[in-house]
Amino acid sequence: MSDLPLVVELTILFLAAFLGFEVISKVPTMLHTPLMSGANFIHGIVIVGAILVLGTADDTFTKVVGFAAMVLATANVVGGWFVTDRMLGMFKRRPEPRDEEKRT
Amino acid sequence: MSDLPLVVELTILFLAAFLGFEVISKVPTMLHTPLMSGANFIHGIVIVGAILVLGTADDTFTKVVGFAAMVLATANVVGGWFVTDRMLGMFKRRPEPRDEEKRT
Amino acid sequence: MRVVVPKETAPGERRVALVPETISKLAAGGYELRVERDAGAAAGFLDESYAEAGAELVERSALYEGAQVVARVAPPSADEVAALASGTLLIGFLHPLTDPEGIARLRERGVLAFAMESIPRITRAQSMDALSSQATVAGYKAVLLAANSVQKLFPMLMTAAGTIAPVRALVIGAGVAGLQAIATARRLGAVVSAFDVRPAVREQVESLGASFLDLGVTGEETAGGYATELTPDQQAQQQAALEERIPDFDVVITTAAIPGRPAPRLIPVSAVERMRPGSVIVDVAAETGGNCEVTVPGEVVEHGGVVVIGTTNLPSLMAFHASQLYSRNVAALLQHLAPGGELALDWEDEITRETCVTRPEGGS
Amino acid sequence: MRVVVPKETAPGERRVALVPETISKLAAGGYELRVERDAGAAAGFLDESYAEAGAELVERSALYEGAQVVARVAPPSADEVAALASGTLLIGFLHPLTDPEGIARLRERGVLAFAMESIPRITRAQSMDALSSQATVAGYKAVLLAANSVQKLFPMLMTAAGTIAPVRALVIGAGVAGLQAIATARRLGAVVSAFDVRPAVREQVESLGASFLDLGVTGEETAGGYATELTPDQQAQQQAALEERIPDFDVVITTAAIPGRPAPRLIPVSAVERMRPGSVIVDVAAETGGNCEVTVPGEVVEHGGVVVIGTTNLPSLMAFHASQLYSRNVAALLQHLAPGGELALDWEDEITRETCVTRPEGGS
Amino acid sequence: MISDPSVIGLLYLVTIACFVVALRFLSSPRHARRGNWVGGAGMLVAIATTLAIDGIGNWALIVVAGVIGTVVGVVGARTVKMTAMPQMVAIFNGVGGGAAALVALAEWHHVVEPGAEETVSIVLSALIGSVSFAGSVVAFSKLQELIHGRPIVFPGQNVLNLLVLGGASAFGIAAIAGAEDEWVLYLVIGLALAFGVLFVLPIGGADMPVVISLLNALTGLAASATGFVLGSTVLIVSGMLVGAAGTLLTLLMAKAMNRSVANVLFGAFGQVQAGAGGARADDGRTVRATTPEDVAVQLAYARKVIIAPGYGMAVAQAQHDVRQLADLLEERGVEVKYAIHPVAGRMPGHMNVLLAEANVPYTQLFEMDEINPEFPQTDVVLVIGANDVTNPAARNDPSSPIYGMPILDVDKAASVVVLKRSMNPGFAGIDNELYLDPKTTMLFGDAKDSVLKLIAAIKAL
Amino acid sequence: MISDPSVIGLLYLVTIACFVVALRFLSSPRHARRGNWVGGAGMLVAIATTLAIDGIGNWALIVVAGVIGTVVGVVGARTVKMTAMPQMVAIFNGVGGGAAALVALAEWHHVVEPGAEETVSIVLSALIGSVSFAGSVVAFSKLQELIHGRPIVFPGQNVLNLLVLGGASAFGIAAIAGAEDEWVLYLVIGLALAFGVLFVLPIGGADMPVVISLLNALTGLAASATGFVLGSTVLIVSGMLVGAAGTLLTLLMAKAMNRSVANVLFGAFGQVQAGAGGARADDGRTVRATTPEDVAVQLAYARKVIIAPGYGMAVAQAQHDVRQLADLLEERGVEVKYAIHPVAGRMPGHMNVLLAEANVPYTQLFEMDEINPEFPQTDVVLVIGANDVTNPAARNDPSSPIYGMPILDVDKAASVVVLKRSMNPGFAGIDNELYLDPKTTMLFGDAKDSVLKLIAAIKAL
Ligand SMILES: NC(=O)c1ccc[n+]([C@@H]2O[C@H](COP(=O)([O-])OP(=O)(O)OC[C@H]3O[C@@H](n4cnc5c(N)ncnc54)[C@H](OP(=O)(O)O)[C@@H]3O)[C@@H](O)[C@H]2O)c1
Ligand SMILES: NC(=O)c1ccc[n+]([C@@H]2O[C@H](COP(=O)([O-])OP(=O)(O)OC[C@H]3O[C@@H](n4cnc5c(N)ncnc54)[C@H](OP(=O)(O)O)[C@@H]3O)[C@@H](O)[C@H]2O)c1
Ligand SMILES: NC(=O)c1ccc[n+]([C@@H]2O[C@H](COP(=O)([O-])OP(=O)(O)OC[C@H]3O[C@@H](n4cnc5c(N)ncnc54)[C@H](O)[C@@H]3O)[C@@H](O)[C@H]2O)c1
Ligand SMILES: NC(=O)c1ccc[n+]([C@@H]2O[C@H](COP(=O)([O-])OP(=O)(O)OC[C@H]3O[C@@H](n4cnc5c(N)ncnc54)[C@H](O)[C@@H]3O)[C@@H](O)[C@H]2O)c1
Repeated sequence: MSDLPLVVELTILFLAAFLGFEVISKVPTMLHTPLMSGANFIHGIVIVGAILVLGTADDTFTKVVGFAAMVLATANVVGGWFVTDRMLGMFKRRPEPRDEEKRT
Repeated sequence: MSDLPLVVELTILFLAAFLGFEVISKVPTMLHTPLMSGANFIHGIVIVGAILVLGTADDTFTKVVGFAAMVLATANVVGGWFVTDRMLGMFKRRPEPRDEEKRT
Repeated sequence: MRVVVPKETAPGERRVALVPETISKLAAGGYELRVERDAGAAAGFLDESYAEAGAELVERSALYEGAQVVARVAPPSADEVAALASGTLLIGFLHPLTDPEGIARLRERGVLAFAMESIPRITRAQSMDALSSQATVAGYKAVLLAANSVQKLFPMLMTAAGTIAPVRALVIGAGVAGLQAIATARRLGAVVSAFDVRPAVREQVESLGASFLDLGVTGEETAGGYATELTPDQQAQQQAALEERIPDFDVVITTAAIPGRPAPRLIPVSAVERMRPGSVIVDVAAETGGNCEVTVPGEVVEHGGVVVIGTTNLPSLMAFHASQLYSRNVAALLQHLAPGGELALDWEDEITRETCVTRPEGGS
Repeated sequence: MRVVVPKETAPGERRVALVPETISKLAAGGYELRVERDAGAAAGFLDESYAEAGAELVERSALYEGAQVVARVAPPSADEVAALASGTLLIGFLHPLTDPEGIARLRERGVLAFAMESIPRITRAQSMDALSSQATVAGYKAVLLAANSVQKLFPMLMTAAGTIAPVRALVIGAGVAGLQAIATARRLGAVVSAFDVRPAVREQVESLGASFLDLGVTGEETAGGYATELTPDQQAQQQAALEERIPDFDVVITTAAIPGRPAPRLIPVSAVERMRPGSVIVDVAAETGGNCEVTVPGEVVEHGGVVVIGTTNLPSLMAFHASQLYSRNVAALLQHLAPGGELALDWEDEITRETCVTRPEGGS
Repeated sequence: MISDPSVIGLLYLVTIACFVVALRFLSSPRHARRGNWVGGAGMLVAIATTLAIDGIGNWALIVVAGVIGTVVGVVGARTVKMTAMPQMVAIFNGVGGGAAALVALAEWHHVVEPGAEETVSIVLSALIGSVSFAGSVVAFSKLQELIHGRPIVFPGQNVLNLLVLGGASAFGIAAIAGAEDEWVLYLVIGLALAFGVLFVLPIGGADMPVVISLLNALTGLAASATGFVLGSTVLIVSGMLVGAAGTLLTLLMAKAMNRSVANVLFGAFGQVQAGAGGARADDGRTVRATTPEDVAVQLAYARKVIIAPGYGMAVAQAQHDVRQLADLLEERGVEVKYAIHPVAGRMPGHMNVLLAEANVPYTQLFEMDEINPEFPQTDVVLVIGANDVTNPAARNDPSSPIYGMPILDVDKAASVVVLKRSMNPGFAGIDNELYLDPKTTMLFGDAKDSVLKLIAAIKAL
Repeated sequence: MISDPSVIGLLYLVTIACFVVALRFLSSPRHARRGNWVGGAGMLVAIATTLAIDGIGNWALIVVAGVIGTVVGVVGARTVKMTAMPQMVAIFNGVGGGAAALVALAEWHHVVEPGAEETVSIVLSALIGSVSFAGSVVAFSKLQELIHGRPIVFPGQNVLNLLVLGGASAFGIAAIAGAEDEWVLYLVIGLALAFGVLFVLPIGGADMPVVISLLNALTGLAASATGFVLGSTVLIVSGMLVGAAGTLLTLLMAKAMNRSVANVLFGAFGQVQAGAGGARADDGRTVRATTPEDVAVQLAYARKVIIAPGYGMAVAQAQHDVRQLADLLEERGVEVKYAIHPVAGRMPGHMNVLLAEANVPYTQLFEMDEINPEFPQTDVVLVIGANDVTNPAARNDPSSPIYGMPILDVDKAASVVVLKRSMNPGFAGIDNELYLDPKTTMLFGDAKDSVLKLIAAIKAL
């Protein structure tokens, strides 16, 4: 099904790998778990694969497998997003302390 | 001459751009100039283009233009590398102070 | 419950057992307070302040009338004891280990006497620990006396007229007073070393930024945190080591003590003679005989150009703050023994039991 | 060139004009040195050290024989002046502005006299600036005297027996002595405020971590960095403001001075009376009459429970370091006037010209 | 219906851009939340685009599957307790891995004559996806206490695991080499599932986060491999982003626990060791160690911080650094006070001496009685080398030798961070139950070092 | 001869990897030099691969051109003085831009029926490459003082520049739209060259580094565009890496000068302003301001540092931070001493009081006479708020009011960094020629702030 030269895909893969490393290299410990959860959500992109499989399935086997894949992938996407969001709830910026408060 | 779908090239372009940003985002001021010089060397990669043009030139015009491009690109590559190297000469690691010295 | 505070009569005693601040707290807590006129004057507490705080100011003659509690600093004189009713609660420094006569007098009179120096050194009793509070003042004052007597400036100064080297100070005995002396000398800029026989002290000395002087002698620590006496061998070794090291120092402050025992002799005459003229020794242990052989308790003597300060009762020289701290110690003990103005002695209680030195024969 | 150092004879003067360390430098530099026996004893410098440093120790009687230079601390007595040969170079504190008689005596005798207090305050002369070096010692000592007299501890301490509030100290006149007093009081843990009439001082006070107390009076600064006298109006305003603020302080140290004039009266009796009993005033300006109306120069007096210390000549109480600094000042001046032991007076030179107070009529 | 591959590609490029930005934002405390939203937007674009591709059918199935997945996801994520978050991450990660494996399986079945690239990708996707799925399920079960949280070890574990993994790989190679029978891939999947289970079983509950992060990275790789199968750039890139970021994150997490990844994964082999979470009280309450970075975030985002110094600050001579930390926080608008217990240290006024030396203004120092009422309104208390003076036993436990001593009520604050070197007791020689309080975390190490690390971490925020 | 595109692609992927690593290394002081070597290796791989591609001919031309370019590059880079480095970067950048433009031109000529993608790429490459070439040449000439370094401004400059750029773009669009005549592209190139010249002319010498960095980024983009023309991933990626990195670097450089890029580029329009280099002495010597990051690198890589504090440290109450800075350096193995001038500050012993407060051990303090012989062996002297006590006029200038005062011989050290707020004089009210010494750089700002920044910068290294 692939229509790109493998080497191009590898180039892309390499760039993505390097970027993945660089982009999170300064994460504070406090964010480790939320970041993990966010990344977990992102690999839910496998849902694209699930849709492609299920959407083009013509035999029962593929339909069944595709259906299962679709259920799992959707759960990953939806659950992953909400879990991350809840975790990050605690990072709401605290209001700036008012001046009088600081002085007392 | 291009044989890749444009959108793939754009994907690659985008990844490279993001990577270019991320990869130098923590550079100290002291290294600004050497880094600029190093980057200058890297865009000497245009030499690949010059070789392709000159190496496949068949009319005089292309040969002349290609020759000029090749000269310029080579100067970029070679000069860029040596200038960077000289600049970085001052970053040689100083030898670890010997223990006796530290104590006196 | 009537609490009376006499003016101290011991010579040189400027402190007062309760200060107005504490008086007002007690007055609000069920006690009736009577203070002798001028009791706090020497420490900087005016009669007006006492009156404002809720005490009744009385003459000496009327003082002990109906007194249920007497709060003092120094032990009462024989006359005073005679004026106390049997069963009176007496709180003060009573020297239980070193003044058997005075204690006997109290016992005969049937006084219920509590000695501030016998407060056990347990966590819960820290607010009553007058030995600590007064030692704090003594340690601070010792450094001031030294700084005032030595011919040198404590801190290092680099000036247009050359550099002044910092004073090198040695503190021997790093208990409460010694630690405070270390801290104060360091504040003033001296280079401070300290020595103690208890092994735990090294870390404490270093926690104040001073260095520990190792004299090669290590003693024991009792459960109460006090040191035990050294063997004669160890003592000789310590003296010898000190004699060796002492010429390096401009100022020596000694606070070594063993509870109930005369102060250990640490600095022999020969050591004093090796010190540079103009140096100073402050012997905080002078009261119990002194850590230095040259010390004359209560006096400042010079020996070969070295000034040896044996002034006793250093806290009394800082009477304001010393009284303030002591007063809180006394009040804390009083509230422990008679909460809310009602005597409630619990002889099971460690503090009550250990602090009491005499009680009326058939008493509570 | 023979330089002689007499033992000081002024009452209470413990300092010595040259210390062994300086002697050995001078001896190596072309000078011949004679030191009176025991000249440094009171400051902690032994005769042996002088001998080792290369000085000849002589009796008083033989001292002035062939003396070309006399180095002193205090002005010479009349007898001593008589013993000097005409043309002798004399260096010392000579009080040129306040002791006309003494100066006249020197002039008559034909002495080539240089007054240490007249060293101009220019950059190049800083190593000779004895006023600064001695004021440094005085400022430090003033704080020690205060700390020793006040009934309180300087630092804040939070203890099991409650919290001791820090002493609040006020330094008036933040010249050399005042700044050193600020620094020392801060070291000991006091909360320090300071005041001076020269506007540049605010930043200097703050550079020591103290706060500037604004009394609303600002004076002028002369080219030499000294203050000028206030107008009577300003003086009244300052007194009133001080009276208002002074009850806040436990310790007051005053160093205000105008060169050649009696010390300005800053603290009226009424202000002293508003202070808390047990407070202390140290009047460093006592020598020129004192900044406080209660001050008795040379004495410690009590006024309504407030101790006012008018002790003069504070540097002499820290004679070791004070002498050391002074000695380097003297040596620097000597080397300026007679480099390598050869008199070479350059009357064009600002230091030579301004410091000289008398010279022989037909002299060099 | 879109059929132009350029348009599809461009839309997917938007998704990729969103994911990169999402990861970037997620690694900065200030933007983290926004990061999740950006990622969500990217995902929506990707899903919408894919659904719109020409030739997609089976709508009913897609919708039903989508609804089921959504319900599971929303309910799971919404109803779970905050403390159970890690297991939710584990399970959602697992289903992602499962999805990847299933897609691979479908393609295996579907593609008529797969080329080498496809086969390799399919095998990898199936293998990695299955390991991730099974491992995540075990991790979930452990954390959820469906099975025992303690490491499960047995003799020969090592050998068995190696055999299983070897088997899976061998069949995978066989498949690549041309064994086109369907059962070869089933064998790969089966063995991979087994390996996933075996691999996680011996790991203790405290180490689970590291393992989950590793499994997360694996799922990313599986997704990426699926991308190769389907020739989908968006899958390749997104999967690889997660693969790389997840790997780095795994390393960072292990480092934050002062362990190597190898130690986490294989530490239990051969020897049963105590959980890394620290000492455990008899009643099951545990001491929780923390890292300077975590404390830094707590402090920087606090409104009010109280510093309670003790003898340990003196021993470490950390006073100057403590003052600097306080200054730094104040600059950021945090209110900072010092709580001075009357007997902190080893002499009266010990803390005063040191803090004065460090030039802490007297006005910031508060006596115990003054400050005690303020603890309940305090976000974070930083206990620096103090022990006895914060021990609630003095209030609660009449049998304690320090019973009756007034203490600093640090345990009334919203959270407490204790800086000390170990679990050793202080002067009084008794344990401190404060350290077992769920609000308390311990930052172990010399106080000076720890404070310096805190300063650096706050500046890096 | 390689003909398999996969092999070529893989080799190019090696190049890309090398370049990414090179940039990463180049941005860390420790690895910078290695970075350049890695980049060089990547370049060699790319060149060798390209030469080996099936169908490459014209060997003689290639070799001759390569030799000429190499000689020019080596000679230029090797013979130039260290101080002339920036202009070398400019000129080598320019030739790269030129090469990109020429390649585009050749392709324009060469490709028979270019698609939209090709035309756009060709036009962009020619346009950007030409601007970069011409701009770089002007920058070079200014720095080399072939033309005047000062901003060259004239009325209507704005309008003219816009017109020229507009013209270039218009013809470019025409070319894309289908105007296939060769001269259209010549016009684009010609106008772009003109714009490059006009654009750089008004910018002053002090701002040149920022402009060169911008031109550098542009060349990267031109190379990337060339990659689209030739369908070469390695060109696309490498060019874009430089384009992005160069853009960020331009922003960072402008920020380090406390300017915005816009201000740098267009600041001169309308008004001739003073060079950013700072005050200028009558004899042409200038005061050079520096940044905390630069000083941090100097300090961190020094062997021996002497700190000379003065009244300014007292005013700023920076003593605690100074001690911390010294501690930090010592931890890194730098030898640190304090040089205390006898009259530094405003009272005898002023520095002692403060440094004692900050707990600096007495053994680190050295009197003037002790330390003066050590300055010649010192790498960096950090003068913190001291002025008069470091003024060489006291040695050299008999007319100076401070002539004859012994001073700290800080000017004998290898380099001097002065921390003060302004060029204002100190107590003595006189200028300090130390500040004009080429070895001296000034770090302006409150001493406490500056020291805190230094600490942060050293920790970030
Ligand atoms: N203030 C007085 O006058 C006085 C006098 C005598 C006795 N005491 C007693 O001393 C105690 C004072 O209480 P406190 O809370 O201040 O001290 P503490 O209870 O003795 O606790 C100090 C803690 O600091 C930690 N520590 C030691 N060195 C450290 C370092 N370098 N870095 C980090 N942590 C370090 C120790 O734990 P780790 O070993 O795990 O690091 C220890 O648990 C009270 O029990 C009091 O009664 C006070
Ligand atoms: N030590 C003594 O006993 C004594 C007594 C009286 C006079 N003096 C005289 O004082 C001078 C001392 O020399 P010095 O070198 O220590 O001081 P200085 O020559 O007075 O120079 C101090 C420098 O510090 C800078 N500065 C002030 N506040 C600052 C801040 N917050 N941050 C950064 N820099 C700050 C000032 O420049 P900016 O304004 O540009 O920041 C000033 O140039 C000598 O001339 C000496 O003769 C000394
Ligand atoms: N738990 C509490 O609440 C509490 C309260 C106050 C004090 N303490 C402990 O009690 C200890 C003793 O306090 P103190 O100051 O009242 O003791 P102290 O006055 O009895 O003795 C002073 C010091 O002298 C030392 N010393 C004795 N013989 C010596 C010798 N030969 N050479 C050198 N040093 C010698 C002792 O070790 C002690 O440190 C303190 O250090 C402290 O740890 C505990
Ligand atoms: N250039 C140099 O080398 C050098 C050397 C030493 C001192 N100085 C300068 O000389 C100044 C004066 O030094 P000093 O200590 O010898 O001065 P001083 O002893 O003459 O006076 C002490 C202080 O009292 C202050 N004062 C006068 N009248 C006052 C009043 N009514 N109220 C409050 N304060 C009053 C003065 O301003 C001065 O600061 C110093 O501050 C210093 O700046 C310069």
